[in-house]
Amino acid sequence: MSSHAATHGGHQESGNGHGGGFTPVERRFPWLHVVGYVLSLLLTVLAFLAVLHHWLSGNPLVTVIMVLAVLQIVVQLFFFMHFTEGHGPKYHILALGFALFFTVAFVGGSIWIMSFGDTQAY
Amino acid sequence: MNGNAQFLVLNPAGPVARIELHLIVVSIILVLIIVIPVMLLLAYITRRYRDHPDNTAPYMPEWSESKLLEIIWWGIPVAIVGILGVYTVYDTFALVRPPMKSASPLTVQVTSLNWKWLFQYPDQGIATVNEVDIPANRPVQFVITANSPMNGFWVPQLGGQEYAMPGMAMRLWLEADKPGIFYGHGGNFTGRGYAKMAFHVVSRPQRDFDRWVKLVKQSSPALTQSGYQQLVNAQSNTPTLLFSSYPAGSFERTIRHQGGMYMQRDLSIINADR
Amino acid sequence: MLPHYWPTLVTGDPLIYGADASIGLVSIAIVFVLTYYKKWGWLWREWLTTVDHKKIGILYLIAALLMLFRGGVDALLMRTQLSRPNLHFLAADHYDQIFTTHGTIMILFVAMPLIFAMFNIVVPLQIGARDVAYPYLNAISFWMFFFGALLLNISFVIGGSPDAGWVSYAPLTENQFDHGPGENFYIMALQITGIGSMATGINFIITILRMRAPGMTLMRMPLFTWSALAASIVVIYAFPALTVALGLLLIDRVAGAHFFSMDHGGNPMMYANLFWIWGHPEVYIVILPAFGVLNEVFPAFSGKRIFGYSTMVASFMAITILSFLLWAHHFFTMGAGPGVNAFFALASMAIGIPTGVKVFNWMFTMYRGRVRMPMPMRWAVGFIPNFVVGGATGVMLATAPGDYQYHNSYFLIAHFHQVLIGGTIYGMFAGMYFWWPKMFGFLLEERIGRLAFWLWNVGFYVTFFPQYLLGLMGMTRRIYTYPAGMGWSSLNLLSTVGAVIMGLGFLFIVWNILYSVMHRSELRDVTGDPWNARSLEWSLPSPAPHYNFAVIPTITRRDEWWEIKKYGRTEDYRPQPGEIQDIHMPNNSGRPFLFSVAFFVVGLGFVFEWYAVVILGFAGVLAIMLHRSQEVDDGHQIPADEIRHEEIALGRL
Amino acid sequence: MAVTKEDAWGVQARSQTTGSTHDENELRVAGFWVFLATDMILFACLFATYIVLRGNTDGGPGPRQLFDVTGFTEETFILLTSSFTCGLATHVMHEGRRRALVLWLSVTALLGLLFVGLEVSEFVRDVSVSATISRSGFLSGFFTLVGTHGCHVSLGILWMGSILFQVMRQGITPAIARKLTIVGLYWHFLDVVWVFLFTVVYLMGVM
Ligand code: HEA
Ligand code: HEA
Ligand code: CUA
Ligand SMILES: [Cu+2]
Repeated sequence: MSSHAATHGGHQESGNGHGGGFTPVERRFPWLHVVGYVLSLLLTVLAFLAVLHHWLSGNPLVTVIMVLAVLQIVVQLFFFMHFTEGHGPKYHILALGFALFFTVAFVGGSIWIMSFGDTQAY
Repeated sequence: MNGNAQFLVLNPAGPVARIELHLIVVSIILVLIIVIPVMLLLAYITRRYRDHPDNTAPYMPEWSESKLLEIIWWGIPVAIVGILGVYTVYDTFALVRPPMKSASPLTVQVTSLNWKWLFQYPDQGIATVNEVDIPANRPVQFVITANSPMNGFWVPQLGGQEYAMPGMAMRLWLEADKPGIFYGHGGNFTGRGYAKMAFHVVSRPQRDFDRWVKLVKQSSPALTQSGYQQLVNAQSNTPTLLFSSYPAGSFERTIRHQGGMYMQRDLSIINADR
Repeated sequence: MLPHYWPTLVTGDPLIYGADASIGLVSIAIVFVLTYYKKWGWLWREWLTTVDHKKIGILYLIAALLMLFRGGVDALLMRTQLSRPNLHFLAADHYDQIFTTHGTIMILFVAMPLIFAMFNIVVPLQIGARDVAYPYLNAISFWMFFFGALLLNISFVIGGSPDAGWVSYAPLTENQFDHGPGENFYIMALQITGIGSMATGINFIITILRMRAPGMTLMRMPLFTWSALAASIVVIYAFPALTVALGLLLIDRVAGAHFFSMDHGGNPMMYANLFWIWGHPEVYIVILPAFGVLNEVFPAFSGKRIFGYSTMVASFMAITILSFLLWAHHFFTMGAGPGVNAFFALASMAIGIPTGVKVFNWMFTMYRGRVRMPMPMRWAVGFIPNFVVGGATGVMLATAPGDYQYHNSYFLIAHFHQVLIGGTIYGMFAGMYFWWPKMFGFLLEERIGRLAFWLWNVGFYVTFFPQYLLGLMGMTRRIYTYPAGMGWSSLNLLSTVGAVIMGLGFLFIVWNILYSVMHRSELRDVTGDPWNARSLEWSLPSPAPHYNFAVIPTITRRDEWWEIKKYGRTEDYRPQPGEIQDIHMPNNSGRPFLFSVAFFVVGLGFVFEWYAVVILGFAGVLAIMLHRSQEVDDGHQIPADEIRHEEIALGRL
Repeated sequence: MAVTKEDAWGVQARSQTTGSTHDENELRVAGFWVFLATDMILFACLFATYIVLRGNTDGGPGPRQLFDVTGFTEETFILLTSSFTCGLATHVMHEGRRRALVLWLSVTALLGLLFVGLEVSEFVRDVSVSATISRSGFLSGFFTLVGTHGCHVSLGILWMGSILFQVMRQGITPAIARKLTIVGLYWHFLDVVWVFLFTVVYLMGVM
């Protein structure tokens, strides 16, 4: 799997929204999508196995399946959503980056606040 | 609550309120270090650089950068926030501990009801409404909850407030270091009767407090289970009431029922009091 | 079938009858005037279906001023009730409804539309664009706001207003304690407006990032546009939290779920948490554009560059990000633990640092300049002491243990009025006076304006300084009355007097506008640049033609227009006849209006829990969306000839 | 007024373009990314609420009693596959293959329908053992979080249907290419959300 452009001809144009000026590109086998699909299946199976076969437990398990979930985002973003491609300034990367940061802040912050100092011995 | 004590927050009657007042004073001084120069500078600049023909002040329309100046006004606020931050963090952690380590604390359980305050004394077995009596010079551990919408428990002269929340047992340490009657009020809006949810804290020397407890036990009626339910359901304000006893476990049951069972911390606070 | 709270629809309260009657009369009068002068078609064609950002901006402004009046009347009613101890002017229920609608209206239906008005009027002109990125969506935003506001405002006459504060904390707002339609009105009104606000946020982010004239790099962008970008960023990341908070509360109320209820495993504190994840950023949403206005006004009236442009940009971005990390300072007293309180206290204080940088930069913009004091500058200079004191008391509130003593007291009330009025409202008034000629082609008269300013300014301090003291005396907020003998009476009376002075100030602003409209020929702005200002919008005639720029300029530096003037190149800067080409513009559409009406129907359905009406409304929404999706709308071309004629008529060719 | 080409003011060099240089389609896709960012925050808040309420079962059924491993495994693989076929649809769209596009788009929508169907039947099963939304805080959080995702998917299906209709009528025009790109982004995004749903709600529920 080299660059997306190599596998997909001109079609990276669209990923980032250059849907306009439409001209069909020549046919290629959708390698990138197939690889993405296989990877996503793999990650999912791993997560399932880790939980159902009790490879780990407690916090380590949570950490592992969260990491697997994050990898899934990466797969979707790069193999299906063509996240980094296209012309022009890549403001959408910034937008999603912020969203990710605030997601962590809001979820983490809420959990921290709502635990009411549960772990705080005083 | 005589004339000179009207600025309740500025007239603390206990160590907690005093710590808070100290921080308030520190913060006022620190922000004034900024505010006053800003005001003076503003007055000066708008006067000096007014646009009239015979103004001789320099006019430099292109001058718009100065590293030095900018360092100054990033730097000074950083310093002030730094200093204030240290005080704040220190006091934040200090106030979760009892104000005075030596004396053994008194525990009072506080419940916000619509629209009155119920106080239960687990060690004395008595209960009061809209008045809470405490011994002076002894730390009091208020354990606060609500059997009503979220409220706040606030006695300005003794110390700042803590929310009274359904399903939560919140601990608030207060202490009065002199006898007196202190004004308290609900701190968070709970509906129609909220405006009249005032109560009084009566602080007396320990001996008088003990005598008062004895008196209540002898001469006041008991708060029965149905009486308790009536208080909860009444949806009205009530005058001050005193009870020689209250239904055992009503405080814990209320908290548990409303979600306390999910909070490790609540369970430990409730259990520690038993 | 009548709803179970049918009796509340026909309360015997004279206040409600009065409101009923006056709303009825005003509506009849409007219908009559429109019919008599045959203006219905005009109203529909020119305003209800417009997608022109300039007109939408004006609509926002008018709506905001009307809502300021409504919120102000609420304030005066509250202040009257509080002027003496133990008054019976308003009953507890009424007082509760009034402070709730006052707060809700002032924040969501005054402050928000004011900033959106400024965005719409100014941003496309400042960056050299023909319109916003999505003009159609822009119209939807306005009408969603409008019908949201309408929904909240009719609550007073049908069914009762919400009465649990503008924060609407659970579990007070659960069915258990509050089962009337009032809270539903609140929830649906805010949800509907919220959708509009989110769309505006997206619209302006893309407009600013993608529609700038060639050569206008980010670091050449006028600072008001930067503030609009910053505020829009805060909008899009904050509003979803409100959507969720209100959505879950609605599910609790209508479907009997247990998110925030007292029993069955609900967690009321989570509502407060979600609300403030939105609520704190919200207050920065409404202050950032005010900072932006000042960033335009100070340089313009000091005849000088803005001091420290790049630090201004840096501080905008710092405030944008920090504003998301302080929400818990609204509930220090919830006892989430000293770690939580310490973190959020430090973060809250830290936001004073980038804010302070702005204040100093403004002052050093005036320093070594030539300060003129027409109305916009007056409001801007009035802003500084007011906001600095308000910000300083904000920093005091941020010291968590200090806040244990201030929380929900009048000290807090004084803090936030100082930043909301002294900050947002002053800033927006500055903007209104500043850009008024660009909107309408004439200036607002000075003399009356100055009077209005002084009435506001004096009234402001008289109203709110006593409230700091009342807070320290232990007076809590949201109480409809208080006993004598607390020492609160005289300060409250003083505060009421101040409120009346502010009310007068508002009337003078209205008079100022009416007077200027009547004398518009004397006040006409023929130059297009009445203030000798700096950014691109002043290179256009006042008011700007509907296509904005006949030829999109290429930008070569900051303060482009100022530099052009400095080097005497204004003649070259006009469009040359040969350059003018056809201009592509979006079509008007009635759909945004109808779409929002459909949402209004959904809202009403939820308010009274009439699910048939909800389904009907959603069907309307869906039908309009499908209709839109099948449409091939490429807008229309304005022929070059027509533009040439128009530019000649404007004296620019 | 002679102005040279090198004029610093760019008066001569100024752009001849009109407002529509910014390709309309490109702008819409950019805006949609920003919309996705807001939707992400929406789900973040729902997740936060679910996590906070997760243990509050009020004596009613908890995740272990309720969640059916085969059920959510099926849902997961169906949705992952639909994300893949949606990608294929965009792929063949770029190649201008209308029939293949109609095929893959239909397959995607059908997989989506299957997913929603499974989810609905899961909900029906829960409700039949009186695990309703008003049973406990945990169940309120569960139904709302999973249901909101389900509503998003349903909307996506409707949306794809509308586009399918347009493809069949108009063929692959630039506007339709743009709409497809956007609905594709939406669909992949929902897949991402689901990955977190099955991780945080289901897997952590049964672990
Ligand atoms: C426009 C609206 C606005 C703005 C800009 C602010 C700005 C700030 N606010 Fe305010 N606030 C509100 C609107 C606003 N607030 C509202 C509506 C509420 C109450 C809601 C309710 O409960 O109903 C509230 C409540 C509120 C609370 C909760 C109190 C409580 O409920 O008990 C706190 C606590 O930390 C707080 C802090 C701050 C701080 C630190 C700032 C800072 O951003 C201020 C920064 C500015 C300055 C500091 C001045 C300029 C700086 C300098 C000149 C240089 C440096 C100065 C120093 C280092 C001191 N605010
Ligand atoms: C931008 C926001 C904004 C603005 C501009 C204002 C403006 C004013 N506010 Fe408001 N206020 C809030 C936001 C705002 N407020 C919020 C968020 C709350 C919290 C609500 C809550 O607790 O939930 C609040 C709460 C609040 C309280 C506390 C109530 C309580 O807790 O019990 C008070 C009390 O004095 C008050 C007073 C005022 C006054 C006197 C004005 C003045 O500036 C108003 C000036 C007056 C006018 C503009 C009116 C002009 C009209 C006329 C002159 C017509 C007269 C005609 C007739 C009477 C028929 N406000
Ligand atoms: Cu790359 Cu599809
Ligand atoms: Cu805040």
